This record gives sequence, C-alpha cells and structure tokens, in this order.
Amino acid sequence: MGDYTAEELQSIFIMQGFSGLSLFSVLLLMGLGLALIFGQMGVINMAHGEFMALGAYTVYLCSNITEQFFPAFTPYYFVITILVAFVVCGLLGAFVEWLLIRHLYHRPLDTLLATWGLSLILQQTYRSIFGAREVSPRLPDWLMGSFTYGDVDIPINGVFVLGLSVIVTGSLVYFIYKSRFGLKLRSTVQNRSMSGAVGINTVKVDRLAFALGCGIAGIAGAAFTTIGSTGPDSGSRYIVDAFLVVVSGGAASLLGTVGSAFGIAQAQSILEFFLEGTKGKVATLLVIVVVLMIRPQGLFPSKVRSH
Amino acid sequence: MPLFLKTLFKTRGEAIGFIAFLVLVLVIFPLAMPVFRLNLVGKYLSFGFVAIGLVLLWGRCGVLSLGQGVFFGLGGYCMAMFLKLEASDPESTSIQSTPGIPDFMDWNQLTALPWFWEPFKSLPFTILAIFVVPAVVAFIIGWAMFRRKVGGVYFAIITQALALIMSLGIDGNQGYTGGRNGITDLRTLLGWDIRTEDAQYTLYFLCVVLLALTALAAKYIINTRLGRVLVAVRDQEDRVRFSGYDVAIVRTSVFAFAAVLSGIGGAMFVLQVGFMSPSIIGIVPSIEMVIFTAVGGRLSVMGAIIGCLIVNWGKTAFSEAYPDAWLYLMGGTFISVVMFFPNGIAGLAEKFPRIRSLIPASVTERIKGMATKKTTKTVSDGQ
Amino acid sequence: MDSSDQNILEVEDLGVSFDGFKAVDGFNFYLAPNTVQVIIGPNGAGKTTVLDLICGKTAATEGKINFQGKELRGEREYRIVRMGIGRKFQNPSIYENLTVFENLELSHPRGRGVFGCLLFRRTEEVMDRCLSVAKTIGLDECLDQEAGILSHGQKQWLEIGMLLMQRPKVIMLDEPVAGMSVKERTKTAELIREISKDRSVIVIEHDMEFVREIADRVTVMHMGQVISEGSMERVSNDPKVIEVYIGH
Amino acid sequence: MMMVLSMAGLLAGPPTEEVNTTGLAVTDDTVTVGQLHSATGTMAISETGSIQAEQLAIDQINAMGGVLGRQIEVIKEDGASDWPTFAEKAKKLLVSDKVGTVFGCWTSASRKAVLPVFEKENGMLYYPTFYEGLEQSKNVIYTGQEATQQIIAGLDWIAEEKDAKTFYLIGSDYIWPRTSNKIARKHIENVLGGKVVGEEYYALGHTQFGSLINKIKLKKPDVIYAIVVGGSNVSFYKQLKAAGITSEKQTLLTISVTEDEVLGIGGENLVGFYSAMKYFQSLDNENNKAFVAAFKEKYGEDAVIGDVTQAAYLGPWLWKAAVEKAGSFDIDKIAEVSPDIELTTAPEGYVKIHPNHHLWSKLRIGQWGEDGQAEVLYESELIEPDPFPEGYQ
Repeated sequence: MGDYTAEELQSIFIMQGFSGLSLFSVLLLMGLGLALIFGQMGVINMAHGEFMALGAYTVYLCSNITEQFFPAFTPYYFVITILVAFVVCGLLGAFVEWLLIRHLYHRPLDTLLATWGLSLILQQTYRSIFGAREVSPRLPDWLMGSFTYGDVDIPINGVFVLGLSVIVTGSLVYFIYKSRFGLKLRSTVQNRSMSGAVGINTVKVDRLAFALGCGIAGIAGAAFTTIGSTGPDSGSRYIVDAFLVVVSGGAASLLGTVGSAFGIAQAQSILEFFLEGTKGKVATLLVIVVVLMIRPQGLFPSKVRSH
Repeated sequence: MPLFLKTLFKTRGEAIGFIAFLVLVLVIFPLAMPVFRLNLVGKYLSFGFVAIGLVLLWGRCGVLSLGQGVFFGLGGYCMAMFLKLEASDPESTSIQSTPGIPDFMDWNQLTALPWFWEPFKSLPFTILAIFVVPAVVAFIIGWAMFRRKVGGVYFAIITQALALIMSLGIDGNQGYTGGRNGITDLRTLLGWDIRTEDAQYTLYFLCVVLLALTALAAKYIINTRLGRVLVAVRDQEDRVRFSGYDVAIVRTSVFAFAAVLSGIGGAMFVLQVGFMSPSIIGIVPSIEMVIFTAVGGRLSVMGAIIGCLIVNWGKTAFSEAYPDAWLYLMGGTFISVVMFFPNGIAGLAEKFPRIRSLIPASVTERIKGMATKKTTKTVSDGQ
Repeated sequence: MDSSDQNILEVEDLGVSFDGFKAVDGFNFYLAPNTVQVIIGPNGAGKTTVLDLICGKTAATEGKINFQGKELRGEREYRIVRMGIGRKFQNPSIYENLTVFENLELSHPRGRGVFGCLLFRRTEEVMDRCLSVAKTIGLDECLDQEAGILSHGQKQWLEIGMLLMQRPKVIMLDEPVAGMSVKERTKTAELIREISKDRSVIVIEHDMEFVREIADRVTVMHMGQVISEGSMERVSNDPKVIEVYIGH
Repeated sequence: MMMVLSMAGLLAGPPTEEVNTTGLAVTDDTVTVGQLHSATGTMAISETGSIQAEQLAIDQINAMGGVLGRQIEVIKEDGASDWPTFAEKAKKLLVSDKVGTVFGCWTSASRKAVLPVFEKENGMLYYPTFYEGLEQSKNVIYTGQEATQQIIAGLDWIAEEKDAKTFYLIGSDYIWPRTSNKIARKHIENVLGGKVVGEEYYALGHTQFGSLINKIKLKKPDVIYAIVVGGSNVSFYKQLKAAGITSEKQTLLTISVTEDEVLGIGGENLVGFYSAMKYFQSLDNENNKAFVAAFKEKYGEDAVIGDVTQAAYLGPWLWKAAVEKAGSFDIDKIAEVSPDIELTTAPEGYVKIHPNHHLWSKLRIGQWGEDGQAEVLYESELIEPDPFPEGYQ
C-alpha cells in the first residue's frame, strides 16, 4: 500500500471502521429478536429470517401504497413503516406462539424443527403473494445518499441502521431490566412454576415475549431493505449469522449478544478487507466455531451455580 | 444364534416388519418399477444411511446434528474424486491444456493434480477414506465439543455452521473441488460403466443390501447395553456420568458412527446419481435429512428408512404435479409430525414406542425366572 | 483429628467461587473408613457444592481433595467414580422407563467403555449381583417393574442400589430421606447402617432425628466453612452451632 | 386402416413413423416437449422469465399450426434450484416421458448436472443463459452468449469510451463469474494493455459489501467490472450507492444485470451504470416490438423482459426450424441440421446457429435509467461464438 498518501489511508481507515460498525449494527438487529426468544425463552426460531422478510415486504407494500395515494409523503413514510412492520410481525408472532410454540416449550430441539416447517410455509406464502422475483421498495432519496467529508463517505443508510439498532437495543434493555413486564419475563425465565404461583400470567408473558422478538425481527427486516434484497428467500440468508451471534454471545444475556455482534462484525470486516471475499467469510465462521468449541458457554456467559 | 437374533429383533413383529421391508425393496420394487424409478428409490435409500445414523445419534442419544450433510459430503466427495479421476484419463481429456486432470481443474488453470487428489487414484484407498475421513472429522469435532459438555441447541447450531463452512469452502476452491457445479460427468468404476441399466440394477441391490446390513447393525447396537446407555445419556446424563461412564466418549463415538454411515450414504448416492455437488451438503439438505428421520420416527431404525422413502417419494411425486403446494405440504407435515407425532410414522405403528422399545419383552420373563429359581443354564461370559 | 493414613478421603482448604461469591471457602474434611459422616447446616451453607466439588461436577478453585493417596482435583467425573466414589443426587435420578433390574444392570461396573458396552452379556455373575443388591435395598420383589412406577422412597433406594452395584468405597448421599414417610425413613436408616459396614458414607441431611440415628460423626457447615465437627452430642452442644441455627 | 392413417397424416403433416423413428412422444397430432426450470427455491427469481418466454413461444407456434402439423404439448418439471433434482427430472423427461426436446436450466451447475443425462439418453436441450463457455455438446443448443461474446466487445467499448486503464473485477463465487473474469483479465492485460487492480469473489447470498467497497475506494479503478448475481446483487448496488459510488463518480460495467435483476435492485440504485448484453427490452426493432407487446399481453403490463428471457424465447423457434429443416423429430437429425439455421424474426435481430451449437449474436451496451430500462448506446457486429477461446485459457 505504498502508493497511498497518509490522508487516503486515514480516510479508508475511518470508512473501514464505519463499515465494521455498520455490520455490527446489522448483526445486532438480526440477533436481538432471536436473543430474546432463544436466550430468554429457550425457543429456537428457525423462521426468524422469514419474520425479517415479512418486515421487508411490509415496507414494500407501504411504499407502494404511499406512492399511489400519498406521493407527497414519500420522503417520510419509511420511519412510520418500521413501526408498522414491528406491529405486523409482532401480531404474526403472537399467533404463531399460540398455534405452535406454546405446545413445545419443554422440547427445545423440536421448536427448531417445527419453526423450520413454518419457515417453508412462510417462504412459499411470500412466493405465492409477491411472486418469486425480488421486489424493490422505493426508498426515500435522503436515505440512500452519503455524508461526505473530503475522501470520507459515510453511507446514510448505515448511520440509519446503526441509530435504529442503538434505539432498539436501548429500548429492549430498558424494557427487560426496568419495566414491570421485564421483571415478569425474567422471573418466568428463572422459575416458571414459582412465577405462576405468585400470580404472573406466564402464558401471557410467553406470548408477549415471543411477539416482541418477532416484532424486532420485523424492524430488522424493514431496516435491511435499505441495504439488501427483498425476496421470498431473503430471510434464509440471515438466519445462520443471527444464530451464531446469539450463541457466541452466551445465549442468556443481551449484553453478550451486543458483545458478540461487535466481535463478529469486526472480525468479518477486517478479514474481508485483507482476504478475498469468500475466504474472509469462511475464516470468520471458522473463528466463531473454534471459539465456541473452546468456550461453549459463549463469550459472556452468566455464571450460575450448577444444579 | 437365537440369542443373537433376539438381540436384533425384540418382537416377532419387528422381524416380520424387517422381512417385509426386504421383500418390498428387493423383490417388489425391482419388479414393479422401470429402472429409472428404481434408480430414484436407490437415491432415496442412500439417505437412509444418514437417517439410521440420526436415529442412533438424535433419537436414542438426544444429540441433534444439523451437519450430517457434511459427512454425507465427505463420503460422497471421496467416491466422486475416484470416479472423476477415472473419467479424466489423458485420452478423453485430450482437448484440455493439461490432459489427464479433471476438466474443472483445467478450467481453473491448474496444471497438475493437487497432492490430496493423488491417493484417490486407488480404489482401496478410496473405500478406506469413505469410512475413515468422516469418522476422523466427526471424532475431532465431537470430542472437542462433548468433552466440554456442549450439547443440545449449541451442538445443533455449531454443526449447522459447519455445514455452511463446508459448502462455502467447496464453493470457494473450485479449482480443487469443482466449486458450486460439483464433480460431474462420472462414468466408470474400474472400467465398469455405472450409467447403464445393468449397472444401475446392480448398484441398487448393492445399496439395499448395505442398507439392510447397516439397519441390522443399528438394531444390534440399540439392543445391547450400548443402546440402553445411549438412551440413558439422553434422559439422565448425570446419572450415567456418575455411574462411571465417560459420557463424552459415548457421544463422540455415536457421532462418529453416524458420520461413517452418512459417508457410506454419500458414496452410494454418488454411484447412483453420477455426480456430487455442494448443494447436497449445505444447511438445507442437512436439515432435510433430519426431517426424513423425524417423519419416519426418530427412535426407529426401520421407521427412519421408511421416512426417507416417503418424504423423498412425496417430494418427487408432488413436486411433479403441484410444485407450489409441495412446500406447504412439506412444511405442514413437518409441523404436525413434531407437534402430534413426535415419534413419526413408526410411533403411530406402536402404541407406546418409548416404553416398548426400551423394555425388551424377553427380559421380563427371564428376570421372573431368575428371581424365583436360580437359572441352571450357563451363559457364556461376554467379557 | 485422626491420623491421616487412616482416612480414606481428606479434603483440605477447599474453595470455589461463583462470580466472586465464595460458596465454599477453606473447607477441611476428613473421612475415616466404614463410617457414616453427616454434613448439616442451614440452607445455602454450601453442602451440596462440597459434594459437587468432590465428585468433580464443579471444578474447585483452590485446595486439595485426596482420596486414598490420589488427588481428585482436575480428574474427570467418570474417573472419580471408577476410583470408587459414588454420588446420589437430591432428586431421585434413575432411568424411569427401564425396569429395576435394568437400572441395576446398567450400573454394573463391567463394560463401561463403548466397546465394552457392545460386548456386554447378561452373565450369571451380573444377575447374581443385581439380585443381591436388590435384596439389600429391599426391591427384590419388584425387579421386573418399570422404575417410573416405584414410590418415591423406592426410587431413592434404587438409586442407592445403583451406587452399590459399583462397589464404591465412598458413597455420597444428598438428602436421601427428603419427602419420605416415617416408615421409609427408618428403613433408609437401616440401609445406610448396613452399607456402611464395608464403606464410608457421606450424607447431607436436615432432619436431626435421622442424623442422630445414622451419624458416626457430624460436620456442621455455615457460609461455606466448617464451624463444628464431632459426635452428634458434641456438635449439638457447640455454642457456635446453636447460634447459627437459632440465628437462622 | 393404413389408408385412413396416411390420409390423416397428409392433412396434418408427415406420418408419425417417418418423423419419429426413435420412439419419442410424438403422435399424429401432438408432440410432447419438456420444460425444466426452477419454479421454487433460490433460482426461481431468475428462471421465471424463461419459463414464461418459452411458454409464449410455444403458444405462438401452436397458434401457427404447430411443428410438422403437430401441436406442442408441454410437461413442466420443477428443478427446485437443486442440482440433483435437475438431473432426476431430466432423466424422467427423457426416459419416462420420451419428450421430443427440453427447454430448460439456468445456472451452469444445473446444466452440468443434466448434461451427462442428455448425452447418455440422447436428448436435446435448449439452454437460454449466457454462460462461461468451455463446453460444447451435440445434445445442447446454447441460445445465450458464451463468455467471449459477452465480454470482449464490451471491454473494448468501455476501454475506448472511458479511456479506462484500471479494472476491479468482482464476482459471485462460482464458475461463470470466475471463468468470465479470467477471460476479462486476459483481455485487459494482453489486448487492452490495462491493469486489473483487484479481483474477488463473494459467496452467493452474501449481503455485506462494506469492506469490498472500501477496497474499491482505496484502489480507485477506472472501471468496476461486476458479475454479482442473485440476492447479493441487490445488496451490492444499494450499498454502492449509499457509499457514494454512483455513476457520476465511477464507471461500472456488469454482465449480470438484466431487466429482471433491476426489478429487485431498483432502477434508482443503478442509474448510469452499464450492462453488456445481447438483448435489452428497449431494443428498437419491429421483431422486438411485437415480442414485447405479446409478452405484456400474456403476462401483464408490468412484466419485464431480460436477456435470458429473450434467449429462452428463441429456443422453441430454433427447435421448430430445426425439426422442419430435418423433416423429423429425431434428435440425431435435429443435431445434424442445426448448424446454419437462421432466425430472422428473433427479437434481438438476426441469429444463426454455429456448428459448435452456439449462436452468432451481437453485443449491446445499455445504460440503466431510473425506470429500470436501459438505453442502448452501442451495438457490435455479429460475433462468432468461441466456447474454447485460444489465448484466454
């Protein structure tokens, strides 16, 4: 890299740093909903990606409606759409919990299989409704530009996703550790029968938690329309990454999810910069697997007395 | 010998079922089907090896691996490498810049055979590799994880990541592996054309016989003390550990054994289908292998094989008629199997499979006899 | 203190901490052959953790565990078992869908390797051993019953029987009589006295009546440490013990 | 009886036993063909257009009286984006259904999987996708372009037009992008005297291109040469745009974006970038106008037509021409007469089958506009297909 000036190297350094941050926020958004569902409830939701795709399709529908009926609203609709995606996915999540998940709480590995079946059905549903082709929601122009300072370009959509993931993480942490519901959730996770005995409606807690996790997946899917594709299979592209983030974080802690998303994002970002594409990804995955083999409890486990 | 048979089949029904299955695949199918369909059945049955492995590993021992495709792939690639080398003799590859190496290597500017391909010129080595490579890989992975008590969901996710790594790794090194296209256009095995109808009949019967032997081996294992230990590890891990068993090595061994079975399945797949590609070993196929097993019955060896046949046959038949409905049907079947018939088709056949399969019928009488009067007949000491 | 060459198990300065919380701290414990030694103490005193540390389920952060001259710290659980230490859990952990006979048979120490399991045969010796253990624990009438349908007390005895199958030199029992009827408790006490004839038994127990019945020696734990040790008489008059129990 | 049969034969076309000597599924008034694409799975996105175009051509041929007086009947099979399934279905079509020909496949991997089946069972495949070359078979007619046709003229144009010296090659990680980039690199280095400053590949389905984009910014190539496919495409172009790499600052030439892909990427994210294709929907000629109108009539106003869709549309027509020239449905005869068959009614203009079973065709450069259509800026002469290019291997 001898041909570059110090300034050029510096601006690349800044942009690469941001690219790592941006990947971090993407992984975090993917992982949060899953961390809640998997970490707190022990349910493995293989259809998580399909909930993300639903969020993305919600954006697509909303963008079509906006363009047709309220064209003047086009620059702003996106922000509201994210909330709509949250609600839509949350409702579907609650329904799925009622239909499937609640019968399987005592069989965690089977939730994996049942939700895999669900993901097949959802994928085919998207295909029947929206067609096999990928669709492209019309995004506001302000979202697709970049902030430029000299040689440094910072993508606005990256900043947007980063900001969104900070907000979602913040709200979730507040919700779980400060709110009344969060208290109920945590107590249900720790001791289901005792919680029931002290008057917590554990059925409702489970349903709300699952719906919340799915809703967050919807937010993630909506946000990802700015950086990725919207198609019937879009979700399946994210699922493995999302699981690895949650598992390497130590399933039970949100802090762990944040930490592992950061670690994986930095590793991938740096490895991809210095290695060629696929090799960077394979190297990242190998690092994660080896780390998990050495520290199966994840990077940030919550230590408890064995029982 | 009767004792041996009793170890294989605990009830008369089991024995009859097994014989009925043999009649179905060895006599009825070959008579009733054109060779094209029979070849398809052979392909489905090659997944039966994986399913048997999963019955031991997942159904019995409670370890769900979402990475069985990796081992299927290892076995399959070993076989495919041998066949590809045989198909790439200097004569038939004379238009290449470097004749005598597989075509995809030539396209990727390789000018010599990579070192790890060399031994696959030998059939004995290849056959050995089909067994040893999956076993060693599984043993290393299993040992690393089980020794640290990684299990359940974590193991499932990590093995899924392995499936992803393997398929990405093959994609990314196409000069050495054939990449995404895989290793195609396989023709002969020691000069014997595997694409002819005769060969396909022969390979079908070879596959069925191997599968039947594998099924017997699995049934044998299930009915020995090892089989009971597997279930015990699944249900009462700590108790087993504190009865002095090394749980890690038990799990690792059954994982390695399941891997070997998958490898054999992969090799049979390649022989019958005529190519190998990373699309058969990634995340989705690996989960599908679990699906076969679950639908057939995760506890039952024969159930899992039947599951392979039914799911794959359904896939072929329904996707021919209603490609759209197929995914709904597949997803729906799967959800309902998990929710309502966790022991699959085999579970429907027996009323209480969990209990039945664990209490050998003969034991009751033997103990009764033992408890009341001392047995006089001598039993050979197994140690 | 007994002289060390007579002790079968010697634990010195044992300690473990979870996230900075010292569950067991500077724990010393000496076990003589063929005795029943009971560990008592209020909830959270670290009693179960001590058993976990000895049998290798939890890794100690400091101290020594010497069993017949061999250091147990760092050994894997199954090796500790094979050396001769058996452990029963608080809740009965038996194989519910196997018969009593099969439960005992599975605990037979022969053929515990993978290949050993494959080659294991139900020999005369195995059957005799199962039968004699079943007699000891009073389950010889229900050998062909499925273990899941046994009463709570019978399940506890079965698990003790499963330990006996391995001929251990030390047996550790975690609250063996919790939830038992008076009759079952008496029977359990007899059983413990019986099996301690040729091995040592460590028992964790809350029930003082029961402790009085079985204990040769008593160790009192509080906050992860030993605060008193000796005969039941001695510890029950120890002011420190009284303070702990009344304060509690 | 014979009289009646031959009478009927005279009215409808030549008698079956004459035109079908190998037992294909040909009756006195029908001929059955197969269609083998992915209707489900990840490739369904791409293959839908081909399925539609082939169906359209078949409908049109049937409306004109069919082939040798026989109506074409289609058996549709789903390859489900899974290569073993492709092989299985191909075998079924050839062995069980005895179809007269097959229109199908999209990816190289699916073609490689079915090729041995077609060669062994002696079937005929019309393959629509532009691809990497390095293949030639008696049993396949390649109606898309092979790599040199698509790459060389395009690179020549961009080098001259933009005075480009440095190139950054990017591809999805499989054989077509890798082989294409290999040819591109040789051409850039040996013929154009330029320099390749970067070459890398990302797994299909990769969605994060941040690091790659920074590398591009560091190297500042004159041209980005992109062969990214599938869902990755969308992420790649959206992230390029967001990082400020737009056509005002950067020239980008791709050989993997057609009107189909633009639908998913969004025209606004591609504005000003170039694609090198033999066909664009906006082509201004009578054939194409009629084709586009017919396509939209059948599949709706919003339907778009990409390069492969058009190539797929050629398949049934080329087969019809070959059957009529041979006067027979026999595969061997079709293969024999196929060279030099011409089609003057092709939407892309004039095409001719080369003895190597590929098509002579032109290359066009299109520049994408916000509406998802390309403006054709350049059109080459007819280029001879050369699947085994000397000096490029």
